[in-house]
Amino acid sequence: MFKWLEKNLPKVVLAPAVGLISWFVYGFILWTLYISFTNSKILPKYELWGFGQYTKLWASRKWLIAVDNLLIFTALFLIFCIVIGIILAIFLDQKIRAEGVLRTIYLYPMALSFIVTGTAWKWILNPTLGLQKLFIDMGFENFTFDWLVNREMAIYTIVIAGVWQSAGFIMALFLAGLRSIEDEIVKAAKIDGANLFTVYWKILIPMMRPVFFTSFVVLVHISIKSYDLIVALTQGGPGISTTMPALYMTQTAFHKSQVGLSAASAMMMFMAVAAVIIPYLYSELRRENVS
Amino acid sequence: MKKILIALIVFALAPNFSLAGPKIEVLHWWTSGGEAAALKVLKDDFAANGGEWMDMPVTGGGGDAANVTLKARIVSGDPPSASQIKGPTIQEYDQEGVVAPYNIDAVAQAEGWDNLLDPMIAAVHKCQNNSGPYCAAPVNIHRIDWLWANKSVFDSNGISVPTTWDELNAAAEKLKAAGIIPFAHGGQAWQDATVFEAVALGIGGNNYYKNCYVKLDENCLRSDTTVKVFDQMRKLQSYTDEGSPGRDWNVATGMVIEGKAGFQIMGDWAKGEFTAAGKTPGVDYYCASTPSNNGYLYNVDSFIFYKTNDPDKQAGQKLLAKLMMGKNFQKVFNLYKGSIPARLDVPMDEFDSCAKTSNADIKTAGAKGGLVPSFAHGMAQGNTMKAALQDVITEHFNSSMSSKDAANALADSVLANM
Amino acid sequence: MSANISATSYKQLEQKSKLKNMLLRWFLYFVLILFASYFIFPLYVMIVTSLKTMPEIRQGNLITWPSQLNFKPWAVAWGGRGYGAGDTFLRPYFWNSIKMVVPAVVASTFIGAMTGYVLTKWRFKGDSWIFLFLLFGCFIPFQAILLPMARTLGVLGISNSILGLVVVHTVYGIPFTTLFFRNYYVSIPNELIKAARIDGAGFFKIFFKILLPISAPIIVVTVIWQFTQIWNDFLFGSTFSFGEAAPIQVALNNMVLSSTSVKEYNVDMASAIIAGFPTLIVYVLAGKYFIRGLTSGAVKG
Amino acid sequence: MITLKVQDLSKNFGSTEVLKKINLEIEEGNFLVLLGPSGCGKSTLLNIIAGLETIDEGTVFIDDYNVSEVEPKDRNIAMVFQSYALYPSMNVKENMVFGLKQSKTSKEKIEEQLKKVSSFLHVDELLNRKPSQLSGGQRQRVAIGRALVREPRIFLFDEPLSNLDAKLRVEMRREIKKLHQTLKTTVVYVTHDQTEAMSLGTNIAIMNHGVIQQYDTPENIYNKPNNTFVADFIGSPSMNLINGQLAKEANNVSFIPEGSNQSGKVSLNNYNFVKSPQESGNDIYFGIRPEHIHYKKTNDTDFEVNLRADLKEYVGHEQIITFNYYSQEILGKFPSTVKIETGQEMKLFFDLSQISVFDKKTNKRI
Repeated sequence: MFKWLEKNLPKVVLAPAVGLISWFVYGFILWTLYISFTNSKILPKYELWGFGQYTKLWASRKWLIAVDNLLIFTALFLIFCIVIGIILAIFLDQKIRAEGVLRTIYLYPMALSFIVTGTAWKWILNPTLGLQKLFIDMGFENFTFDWLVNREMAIYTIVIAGVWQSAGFIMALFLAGLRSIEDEIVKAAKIDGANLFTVYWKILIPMMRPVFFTSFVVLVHISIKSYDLIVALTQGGPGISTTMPALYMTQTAFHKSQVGLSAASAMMMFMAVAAVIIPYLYSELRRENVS
Repeated sequence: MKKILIALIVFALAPNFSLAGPKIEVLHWWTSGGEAAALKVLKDDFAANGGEWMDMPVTGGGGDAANVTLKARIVSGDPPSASQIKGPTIQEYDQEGVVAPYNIDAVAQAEGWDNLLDPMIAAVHKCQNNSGPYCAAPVNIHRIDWLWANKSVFDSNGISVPTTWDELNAAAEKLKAAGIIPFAHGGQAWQDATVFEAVALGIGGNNYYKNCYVKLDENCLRSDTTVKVFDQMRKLQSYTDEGSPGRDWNVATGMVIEGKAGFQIMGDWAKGEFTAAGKTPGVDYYCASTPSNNGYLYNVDSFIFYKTNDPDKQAGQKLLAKLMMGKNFQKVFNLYKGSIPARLDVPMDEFDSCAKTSNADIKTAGAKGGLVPSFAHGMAQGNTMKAALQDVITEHFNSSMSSKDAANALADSVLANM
Repeated sequence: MSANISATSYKQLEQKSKLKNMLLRWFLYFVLILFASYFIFPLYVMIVTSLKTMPEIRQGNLITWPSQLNFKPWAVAWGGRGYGAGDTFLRPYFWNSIKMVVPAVVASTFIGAMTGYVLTKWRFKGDSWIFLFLLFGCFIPFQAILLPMARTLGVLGISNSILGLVVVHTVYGIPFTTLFFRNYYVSIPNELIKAARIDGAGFFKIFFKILLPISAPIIVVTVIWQFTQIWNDFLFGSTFSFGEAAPIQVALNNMVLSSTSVKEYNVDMASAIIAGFPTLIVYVLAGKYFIRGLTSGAVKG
Repeated sequence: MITLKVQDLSKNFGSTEVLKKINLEIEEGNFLVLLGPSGCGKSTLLNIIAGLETIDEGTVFIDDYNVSEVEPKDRNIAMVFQSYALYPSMNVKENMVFGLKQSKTSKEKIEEQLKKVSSFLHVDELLNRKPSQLSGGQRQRVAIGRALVREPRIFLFDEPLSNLDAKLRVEMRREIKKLHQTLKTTVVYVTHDQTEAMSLGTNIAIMNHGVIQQYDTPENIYNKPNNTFVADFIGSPSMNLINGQLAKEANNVSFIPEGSNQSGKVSLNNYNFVKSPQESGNDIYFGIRPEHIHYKKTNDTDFEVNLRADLKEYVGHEQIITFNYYSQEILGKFPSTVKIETGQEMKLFFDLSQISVFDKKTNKRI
């Protein structure tokens, strides 16, 4: 017995984490899967009902809008966070005066929840209260910035606020990545006559692969879960134009008494996430094991 | 390290001590201003009767956040003693078996609630398809179809309170020409729906409203009348300002109070904002019903009482139900809240003119068949159908969707969720 | 690359590069400050608003400095108005949050460190799959699992308790803490472990005496991350706790999102800043160590 | 022609002085080795020559032009790093031509250079591999190749061999030597390894605490160390520095080992003093390398002494013996074929033509 324990101690230590995640993640996914096949309304019911919720889901305009929005949001959110993050990290890496202050400024939004900053953002983006009014008051009479209340553009304001919250963290990741690179590489490039742009673009950024990986994981996770952001800024409006899956899921389950339908939407989310994330995670892990 | 960990766990596990006696845990979202003050009256009453009140406020989204908490509590097998639930949703919870055995029915029978409430209102609070024992208690009756207007704005533009939708449109055009935002509106789904149901009742009439939004008749929903209702919605939308989408309702009310905007269509809780700003009805502002043929959209706030095996909590439920329907609470609470008492025998002399109008109108409406439940506030339909209607209404209001398409979309959405 | 560059051309090169460097630096600072203003703007608006009186907020625009500093909103947000009903203020909830955050951060960090340790230093067949299995937990939208979670907590008898929240936050912290520690420990040479084993140290001794003492950088990163996530959580807090036991974010929400009241934006903003204060302080004070910790391995894939 | 000149160069990092008034000159085609223990400032000096570090005081000239403020890429130099600093995301070919591409060299020229250098260094087969797929020696070749293709005026090497294993190190050392012989390009080479320095350099600058201790040919460094630091640093085992006093009687100058009571007097009459000593009784070090202590007489001037062998270290072709010399430990180095028993006295001969004498106070050669 003791011998067995000694031999398997690492696995035994791993067991609580694996056990907890098995139940709290995978167990719950299975539960959700089951519920998605029932006709649960206001509360979960356990009689099987079939694939009805899925047909209903994909017939729902709101869900289709939510999926579209998620794709738009995730793509823009990823691109902007990473681009801004990289730019800020590179610039901060140039022996900047007051680096500490600037870094803190870029990083602090990560510390605040959107319940806190949502109101401020709502003001800033609102045409009759915020930036637009500010510029008009300053004499720029034709200045318009009404994305928040524009059905077509509102999703982009969510990107603006989302990027605001997360780009600093990506900056931190890249800055850390840059700092952990041997400076001999930079010296070699300098002697080779590469200018700053070339040094970063051709040499350092290609070396940041692991950072891209971490950023991807962090950002996709934020984007899939983005709920507070939407509730604080638009509550899915104007109309239903900024609905996102997490909001849809919450609303259908809790405010619209369609627990079954919500479970179906959750399953679609899980599957989409799995389809995107697992191959990526897997290929990255394999690369790592090979090298 | 380990010792700290253990200490922390023990610390987190430390139980909350409490004494025996009537006990109640109430889930609600009345946390501010008048509502909270009103609720305090109830809490104090409850304490005076030896009870222990465990407050459980969760605000946000007009009860949306509270809904999450409620369901989590029910699923966890430990529902609160009472929560703010109203209309057909009461029946839905009953059908899930979380309300029986109707602990408060005995109180209702002893107090004679059947005689104290309008039969229609009473039925809402009876479980087993509105005809069984009481399982919920009403606290008030809100009227939804109110028009709130800034008197000085109306006066200085030569506008009197409109009695038809055409008059209202004309007034709005006048204000627009004068450079004032005619219609103060918050573009959130529930607010869009609030306006919509007032328009539907006014333009379509009482029977149209009942057919379409109570009975959910498909032909009615696809009818030309619905198209006309959507046309009027489109007009109203053109009277809003560009900052409207996403705006909170009370911000919109503030615009009327400050004279930035002409009028707002909102339930009678808007009065609280006027009162808080020190304004008097008839002097500073108008409160009038939106144009309709003796219509009255009602919305009753009530508390549902869940199944519990704890005798202390059962005692608490009974005590709370009794106090909630008490004459004093019904009066004080509604003075604060802007609504009128659900209980019929509460004297109205302390209420203001708006509440008095409401109290008189509800009787006329009842007699003339215009007393209809609000669907936007979950009185006519359960949450699923409410959402199905709301989604189409808000999408139409915030896009360039044609009225005809909207009417069909409305019918389709209803059918899809039948 | 000719070998004979004349003196004048060296001189020209020198001046050209000096000018170029100067322009580049100006551009650098310009961009950095531009972004800094984008990042600081909302906080500035919040602070300014929290110091204004309500009439001033209604009349002015959002960036003007208050004509007179008004600290009353801060007092109200923290300590209330002094009358009974509907007087939600933050002071009592602060402690609730601490009671929830501290054990959850400690527990999730500890578990993450252990799993990270096993996954890198006691490798076995399929350990990559286990890691993948744990990591996928990052991507669960929490709204989707509230109901089964409620049931689980109910069965365990810890729904509506701080302990329940501690458990929830610990569990959903594990994927992230594991990710951090695993990536850190990967960069620590295996020889260290081998040496310790030859010296007779066992599984736990190696962890506690060898690895943990050199884990400070990654512990800082993990603690900051977890502290922020848990402190800022509203969803679990509002779902699995209530009333006087609620964490500060729920109280803040109750203050800011009250359904019917005259909005006191200055108090709202002051409360928002107060509720965000601990995390803000953590970032300001520990930000340096955060970057250092990340540098020391958290970002290595 | 002087290819590189460093004049009065100083450099501080914060309050620590890393380089103090360094002066150096190197003739075209020479191989300069900067040798010293870690932290002596040799790498900083190299970086300053490369233009990778700024100068606090002083000037750097390349071909008589002041390049102190010139960008590294315009200094006409190439550098090989300790970690090789190959760009991990590029393959060997891309790594090697990167610099040429930056200077907008024509495609034909690039191809030509690449071909020449890669065949010269035998890396033609590796051109499409990534650095991570190369062995240490291969990486080293590529790093050198990257420097070679640019045909610079000066090659800078920053401890290029220290990441290699012993065998490979010797091999690569020889290759670098060959390379220098073939190309005749000026080289500045930083190392902490004296064997490397001795075998490669035409000139060696020994540095310590930011100061050049001696700048000379390898032979002079070995035979005539300027001070005790150099004497001690060069040679393995290091030079024996025996405590004692200087004695002068009439025209005879001699060394009296500490604790010998005049009896062990060693004549210094044949020693080439920097400046003839004037007085007696000064504390001095008598320096003699272990390899200059013989087991049989080779010179008439050899000093004969009987000493007890305390310790024997066998290292293959030779053995290192520790002797007790008036209670001071001194080492001698002998072929392994000589039979020596520990604990026994044996007759030894100090080769007085090879000694160094240092003042104990200043540590300088006298």
